[in-house]
Amino acid sequence: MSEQEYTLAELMCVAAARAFPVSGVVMAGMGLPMLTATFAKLLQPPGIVICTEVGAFDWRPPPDVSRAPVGIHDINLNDGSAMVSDMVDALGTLLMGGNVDLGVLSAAQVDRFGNLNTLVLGDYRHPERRLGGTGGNTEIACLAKRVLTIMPQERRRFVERVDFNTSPGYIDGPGARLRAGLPPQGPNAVVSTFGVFGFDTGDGGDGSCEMVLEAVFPGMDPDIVRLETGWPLRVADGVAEIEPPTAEEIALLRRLDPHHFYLTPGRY
Amino acid sequence: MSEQEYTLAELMCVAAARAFPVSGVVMAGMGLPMLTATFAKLLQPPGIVICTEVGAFDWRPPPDVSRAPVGIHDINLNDGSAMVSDMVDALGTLLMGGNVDLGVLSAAQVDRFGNLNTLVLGDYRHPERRLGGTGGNTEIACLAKRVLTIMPQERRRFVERVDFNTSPGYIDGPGARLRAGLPPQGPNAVVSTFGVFGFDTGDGGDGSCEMVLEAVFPGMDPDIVRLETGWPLRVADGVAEIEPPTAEEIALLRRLDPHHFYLTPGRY
Amino acid sequence: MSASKLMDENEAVARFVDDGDSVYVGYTSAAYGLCQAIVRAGKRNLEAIGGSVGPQGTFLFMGGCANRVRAGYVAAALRPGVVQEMMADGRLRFEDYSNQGIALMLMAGALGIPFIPTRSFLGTDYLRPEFRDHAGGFLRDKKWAEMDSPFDGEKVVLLPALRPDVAVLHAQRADEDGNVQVWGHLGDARWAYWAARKVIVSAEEIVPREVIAADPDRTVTPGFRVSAVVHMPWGGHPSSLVGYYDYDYAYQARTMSRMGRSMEEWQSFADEWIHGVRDRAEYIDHYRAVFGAEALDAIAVNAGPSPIAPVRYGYNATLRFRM
Amino acid sequence: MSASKLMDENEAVARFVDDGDSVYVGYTSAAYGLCQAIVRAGKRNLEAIGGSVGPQGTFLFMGGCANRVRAGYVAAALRPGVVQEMMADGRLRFEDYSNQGIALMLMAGALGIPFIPTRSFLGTDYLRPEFRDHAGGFLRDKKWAEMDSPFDGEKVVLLPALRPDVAVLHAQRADEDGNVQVWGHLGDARWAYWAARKVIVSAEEIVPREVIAADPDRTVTPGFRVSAVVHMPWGGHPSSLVGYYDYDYAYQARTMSRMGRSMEEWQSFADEWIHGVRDRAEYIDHYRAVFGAEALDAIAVNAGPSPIAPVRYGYNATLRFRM
Repeated sequence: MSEQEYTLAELMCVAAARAFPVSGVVMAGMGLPMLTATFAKLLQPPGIVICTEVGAFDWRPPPDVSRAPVGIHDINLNDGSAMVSDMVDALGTLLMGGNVDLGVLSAAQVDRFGNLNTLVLGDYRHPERRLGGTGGNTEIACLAKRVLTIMPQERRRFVERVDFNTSPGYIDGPGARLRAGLPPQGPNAVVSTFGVFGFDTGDGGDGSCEMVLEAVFPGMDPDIVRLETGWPLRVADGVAEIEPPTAEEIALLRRLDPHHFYLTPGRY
Repeated sequence: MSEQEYTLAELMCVAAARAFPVSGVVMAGMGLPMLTATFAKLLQPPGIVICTEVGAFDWRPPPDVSRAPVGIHDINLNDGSAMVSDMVDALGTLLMGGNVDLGVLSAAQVDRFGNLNTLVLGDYRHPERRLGGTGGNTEIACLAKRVLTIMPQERRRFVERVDFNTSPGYIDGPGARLRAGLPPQGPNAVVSTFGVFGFDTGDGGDGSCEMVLEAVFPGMDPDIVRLETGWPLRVADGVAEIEPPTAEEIALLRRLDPHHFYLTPGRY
Repeated sequence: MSASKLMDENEAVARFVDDGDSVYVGYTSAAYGLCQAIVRAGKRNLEAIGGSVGPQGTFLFMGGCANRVRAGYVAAALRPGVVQEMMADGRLRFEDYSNQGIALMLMAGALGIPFIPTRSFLGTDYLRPEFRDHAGGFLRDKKWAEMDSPFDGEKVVLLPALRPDVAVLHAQRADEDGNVQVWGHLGDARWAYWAARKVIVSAEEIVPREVIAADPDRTVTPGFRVSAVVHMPWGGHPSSLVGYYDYDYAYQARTMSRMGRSMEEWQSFADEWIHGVRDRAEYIDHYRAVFGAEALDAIAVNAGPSPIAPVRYGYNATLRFRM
Repeated sequence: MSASKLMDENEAVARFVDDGDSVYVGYTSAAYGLCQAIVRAGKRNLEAIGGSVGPQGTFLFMGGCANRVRAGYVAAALRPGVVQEMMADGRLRFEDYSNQGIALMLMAGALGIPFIPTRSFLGTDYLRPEFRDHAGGFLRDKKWAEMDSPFDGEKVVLLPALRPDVAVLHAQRADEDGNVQVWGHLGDARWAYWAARKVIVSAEEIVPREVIAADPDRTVTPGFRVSAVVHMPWGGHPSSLVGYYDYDYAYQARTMSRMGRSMEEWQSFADEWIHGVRDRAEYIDHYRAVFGAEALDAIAVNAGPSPIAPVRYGYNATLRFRM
């Protein structure tokens, strides 16, 4: 497909879905993460198990599903789930119990070490702007085995250090999660409006833990990505270019968002 | 009814049921307590709410109920319950949350201050005899607002101090429950094979907290009760004599125990 | 049992919501009709509680009823507007937790234990003391504590138990004793039912106890813990209720999207949809008058499963004990 | 999703019960057929766990499979016999808790938190240090701890989280992915399903996923946490299963009442009812051969309610977002 035929939001979903593991328990937050999880589940081999923090377990969208869930409270999540229960079962038992393989999140800010901010811009005590809040973002970042973050990229969103770390990535570098009492995490990824980032965790977890640009969207120049990143961004050797979405992928995505709730052109 | 027409176990059930409050949440242990609770619920105004530690809430025995539950796991407790759930809801949320007005228990030993022992006879580390264990007896004694204990009386069972305090009554006297971190309790009662006992908690909870014989079964001499009590038993002034069971009470009790599971003649 | 707990929403709020109460409002069992009754009754000095506090909580903030919020997510604060201003200038005090945090705190409250440990929040800025004791807060050193497990040395955050004075919840069905049945994903409402000292439930349907008792696994709280039951069809509108109706996004976009921007916009909304009606029945009448008699059909359920295999709660009534 | 988890009980035990494992056996979802398969397989050095450990646990003690027990009630110790002797002479080590204690400990294990507070046990002799560190025990300072709440100074007992290596449970129905549905009072099994690292379920019926997904509130654990599913009619016999069969007291009185008195009595029982059959199907065949083809009718359910009002998990598939 040529660039004109899909939006940036669609491209982000496709790139993020391709970054999904082939199998495992996925817990996705509201917005593009939930849409992406639904999309990935319909595209991929059946090993992805979708669960929500509100209490749906192993949701399998019916083949003719009329929409991806609008948020995590959508009552259509009861149709196709093997179990429905409550938030303690989901965020307590499932997540805290160590059963979530991938968390899919969004945030207002991300930093060099993959920490997220969902709460406030500026100083918490005298903020420039208050946000809705973290919801389940904090615990998914704390306790999921790996995290994929989907968010638009701007210099004020990709910052050296988040204004308020609601959702720990690698905190301030190697070993910090263990020192804080958290389980290790990763490999993680960020999908922005420009491309896909990984983290230098090394093979044995002994890397620098900082974000690295691994692939860019079609036609995107890594130097532009650097410009919209608030720290000296590392770019992987031989940075790849993402394959454009296929017509089938875009058709499926649009079917899942019939009212352009997520994919409004120009939203990103 | 004359004495020959009912057994001691039947008399205990009747006396215990009469000691029930008119309304409130009741949690009864297995054995005579569960039978008594069922019996009381069918006899009395409808304010008694029966719940079990296994997870039945507001069980109302159908008018034609074929048997009282044989133990607290009896699956007939699902017929007539407004809710069924699990043990954390029952012993955690309901009981620990402060919602149980009366616990009905049994035990191998009781002492002067109403403490119970359900675990072991003799020293715990080198016991004369090991018992089945406390089940939910401990938490009901710790956390129910009042406790009614039904158990046969012998000198080796009514002891100055229980061999192992599994289930606190007033521990070692006034103020001891609060010092231990427990909510206050009472008024409590014990129904034995000889009569009915209360505790001297005083009007404002400032009594001696010791067990007092308040009423005896028909024809029973308080001196006999003293003989089968392992400490100098206080007897209330003007100790009453329990009214014999009515023919209707005995008929209902026997209908609830059609196989003499609890009420085997000679068992007590 | 006791006398029927059935009453209308205005009586339920008058009797069981007191000025100063902390009120669980939540998200998934959103009791829009009850929250609107609270605004109509002019209750004051309330605290709104929920893992997430949905737009029905916005009514309480904008309506001057609630001046405190304890939540992981506040829909009213999502976009710039009056609630953000209230949080900045101290008119609305707040304590930020998370969905899991509030859910666990409600569970601890229900369990009657003073706190519950979590491994969430570790490594975050929530634990920085200067943020715990922020000027807009109201919990200070009652907000959380940290400790190492005495069993394995593992770090945990202790969250204090939370027992709302009252919970307002919307449900599929209840009986007049207050036994409530809910199905579908429950969010943190499952523990709010048990944690709150007073529980007010609005339900789409009032059914005989026999319906409840024939499927007791669906009951989420026994009636003796419930203070009031309100028969209220469409009581969750414009939120959704599994098996009854879906989100009314169109209504939200048309009537509610601007209500948080200014007090004037709020007053306009409230005059029409809260103060302009006596109860939820009139609200629905008004809805039909404005949008057409058939407009609610657009959100009625038209897909989704129902049980296709029976269950039975059977036992043997003629059981013998010996062969 | 993955390949079917259906297998027979002997394969399930061979693959998922390892010597040395701690095994939740419990009381209300008593998996008699699975426990008998464990005895047949000759597993060793197991620990039996449950708020109460029912007579199926007795099989594990008498059969030489389990040499540790962590429970609030041990049916095998109720009357004098071999198990009381084993507890006295150290062959069976034990840690005494209570029903609530074990239930909360399983919940803490499921929640992934290292401990949970309770107000039970306060004022009891369980908390005396000389009883905590008793010679027959195996937990010592990992058994419990005491502390004052940092929020209100209230005393609590901290109980350590409990994650059994494996849980064996009997259920009404499951699908081949391991999604399990149970109804009726659940005891501590509700949290054992979530706490155990491996879960083996025997079920009266294996149903298609569609049956499960049409009533997802009845599911007690999602299939991805389940290791093996065994189709096993009468798998809970001689215990009861809501909706299927009641306690077989007559069988228990006739065959099991003496099995704990001596190893000879045990061997006689085990030779006939455990080692003498290959699986639960043969056990039931043998039952019928001994007691008559119709004998099981005496415990079949013949009373009790079924749901009398429908529920629906519906939503709106044609929902519009703007008017």
